[in-house]
Parts: sequence; structure tokens; C-alpha cells
Amino acid sequence: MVDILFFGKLRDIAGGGERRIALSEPARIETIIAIIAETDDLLGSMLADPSIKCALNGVLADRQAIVPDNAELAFLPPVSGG
Amino acid sequence: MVDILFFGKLRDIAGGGERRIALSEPARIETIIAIIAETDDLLGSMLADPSIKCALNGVLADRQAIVPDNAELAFLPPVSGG
Amino acid sequence: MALVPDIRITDRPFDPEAEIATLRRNSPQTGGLVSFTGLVRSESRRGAVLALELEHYPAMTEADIAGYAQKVTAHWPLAALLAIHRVGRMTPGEPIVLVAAASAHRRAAFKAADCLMDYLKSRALFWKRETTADGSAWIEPVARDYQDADRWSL
Amino acid sequence: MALVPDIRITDRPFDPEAEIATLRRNSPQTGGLVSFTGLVRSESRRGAVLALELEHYPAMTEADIAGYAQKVTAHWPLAALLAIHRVGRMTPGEPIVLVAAASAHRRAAFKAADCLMDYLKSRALFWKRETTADGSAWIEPVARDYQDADRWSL
Repeated sequence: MVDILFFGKLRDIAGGGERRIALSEPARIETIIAIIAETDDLLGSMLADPSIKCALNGVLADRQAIVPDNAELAFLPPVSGG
Repeated sequence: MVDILFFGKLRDIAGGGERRIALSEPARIETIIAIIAETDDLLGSMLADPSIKCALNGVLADRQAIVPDNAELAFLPPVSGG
Repeated sequence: MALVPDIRITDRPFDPEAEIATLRRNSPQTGGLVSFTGLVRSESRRGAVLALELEHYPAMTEADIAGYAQKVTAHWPLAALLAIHRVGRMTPGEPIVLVAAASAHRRAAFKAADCLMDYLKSRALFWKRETTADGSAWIEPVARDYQDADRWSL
Repeated sequence: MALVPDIRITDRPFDPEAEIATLRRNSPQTGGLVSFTGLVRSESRRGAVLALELEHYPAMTEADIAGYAQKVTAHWPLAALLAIHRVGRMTPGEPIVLVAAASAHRRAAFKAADCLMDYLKSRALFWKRETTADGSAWIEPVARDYQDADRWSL
């Protein structure tokens, strides 16, 4: 299982901040985006945008990074504080 | 009469913050400095230093400015606040 | 002893001036203290603001800011460095953020506060949603904010 | 309506954070507020500081600062601008000066506070005497202070 977190505008599009998906084997982040896109076209295309950063278990990760089982994968849209 | 004010290190050298001198006729600031130097060599040479600014009735003034009777003439050494 | 920045994310209102006062009293060797307090605006490009919601990623946001703040303390000679950032729902006029830097050197305190604030504005992991009469919209930094942050290379 | 800067010279202790809080509460449209608080140092090049005395020229100092502060408010879009400067005898840790600027624009508030503080440090009509175990000495700005002030041309 992989816990997927959506922040900011992605949360709205995803219809919630968290989603859990089962992987039959470890997969790259870009593969997980493709899986999401199969059932959710708009969210998939947003996640594919390079402005969205990815974090794996709390560390920024490349889209080619392999997501291990029980990982937490977070999608981070452009930030804005203060 | 002219009221002369000394600030900062000039006050120490002058032995006080205020001095009043009588002028027989209006005189330039540089003339007043020369009058002071006649009786107080050290103070006179300090006042002659270009780092000392002069203010006449609360307005910065050139050393060639004429000091009218009843004026307030202030000598301002390099400032330091905050 | 290396200075440890005080970095806090809170979902409760905070009192910026009480925090500044505490920092001042705890930094007796300090020549000066610079602070920036950010408030929820009452007007935006979209009209009167009814509410602002700030979201963060607990697993990353505070640790990431603390990491950057360490770079700030390594870059300028500081006696103290503080950042407090609200999350959750706020209304206009409420403090969102406080950054404060104390130093024996005035310029260092100004630069450190300015730099850390730029980071919080456009680099730290916060997401901001503004609600007006027209509904809610996610706010992203403007070009100017990125330019501001690009001034620093720590 | 043009903003009138609030400029005060006082021979009594003041509470910087109470002043910042008042400014914040009176500037509801403000996006942010920058403050600088200067404190009497406990150590100088001459050793442990026992006391600091600040002198001003009542007929000129406050009016001169107010004139410069007007230029600051004309140069940056500010919602409020405040400067309080102590005169008289102070001991280490006491606040000497507070500058605060409020603006809808973060950068304007930083620059205005920074600029007015540079003016107070090396241009405004104050004279400062420091007392250590070695006696008293008049303090003049260092080269760095003049360089800081030279950054601005209002």
C-alpha cells in the first residue's frame, strides 16, 4: 500500500487530502501518476505538470524515484506562505 | 547678543553647553569662531574643523553666513544616534 | 555554542509583540532586533477577504524551515532567530507570521529577517486559500515574491 | 490623505512592543509591519558599558527627523511610519530607538524601516557618550554606518 497525500489545489481536485493505493510491485512516482490518471483524468494531468513537486516519506523526490511499499507519497503544488 | 550652543564633545571642551557673546555688529560665523579662538585655543581649532556643522536659529548654515543680533548659533559635531 | 533557531507552526492565534518582547529580554547582548509581522489582508485582488486558510505538511514543513533557518544563522552573526507561522483558518487583521532576528549588527538582523521571510513567503511548504464573496481560491506567490527570494544564496 | 509619520523624542523609557502593538492595531489594512528596536549594548570596543548618554538639539532634531520621515513616506507606499528615540542617560539593555513601518507591501516596509534607521544612526542630530570603567567617550558612527546611510537617495 502507498499513502498518497494531496495539498492545496490538488486536494480540491482529488476530492480529499489522502488516498491509498495498492501496488502489486514497487513503482516509479511517474507510474503512480499514470495509474491515477487512468481513473481521474484532470488530477492525472495536474500531477504530471512539472510545477508539482513530489515528496517520498518526507523528502523531495524525483519522478523517476521508486516508491517502496508502505511509503508516503506527497504531491506538493506551488507553495505560498505568510 | 548671540547665544552659542555646543553639543557632544564640543560641550565638554567648551566647559558647558551654552555661551553668550556680545557682538558690536553682525558678524559671520567664521568671525565668531575666531573670537572664540582668541580666548580658547583648543575649542577654536575644533570649531574650525569642517566636520563641525553650524546651525543658525535651527537651520544649517554656511560659515560665511551673517549672524544677526539675538540669534542662536549652534555648533554640531559628528552625530551618532540609535 | 551554535544558535538554534526557534521555529514554530501553530494552529492557534499568537501574540507577535509578546513574542518579540520575550526575544528581546532573552537577548541582553543584542544591539538590535528586527521583526516582520504579517497580517491577513482585508482586501485582495478578488475583493474583500472573508477568510484565509493556511495548510502545511506536518511531516515536512517545520523541519524544512528549521533547515533553512540554520543556513540563515550560519550566514549572518545572530543572537537569536525566531519564526512563527499560523496554519488553519484566519480572518482579516489576524497575524499569520512573525519573523524576528536579533544581532549585535543592525544590518545582519535586517537581512536575516528579510531573507527568512522571503523563504516563508515563496519556498516553505504552505498552501494558502483565500475566501471572498466570489468563493475560495488558492493563492500562489507573484513574480515579485520569487524575485525577492532569488536575492539570497545561502 | 497623506500619511503623517509619528516621530517622538523622549527622555523616558518606552515599551517598544507596546508601541508596535498599537501601530499594528491602528493599521488594519496593512499586509505587514517591520520594526527595528535598538538596545544599549552591554559591551563595546572599550569594554563593559556602564551607561550611555544621548543628547539632542530640541530646536532641530525632531523636526529634522520628521522632515526625512516625510521623504520616506513619499518614497515607499506606507500605511504607517513611527520612530521613537530616547535621549538622556540609559543603562545596558534599555531600548534606545524604535523604528516601525507598516505597508501592504512587505518590501516597502523593510526598506522604509531600514532607511529611516540608517538616518537615525548617522544623520539625525544626536550625540552619544558611552561610559565604561575607563571613563566617558563620545561615540561617532563607524565607516559602515555611513556606507549604510549612503545606500539611500530619497
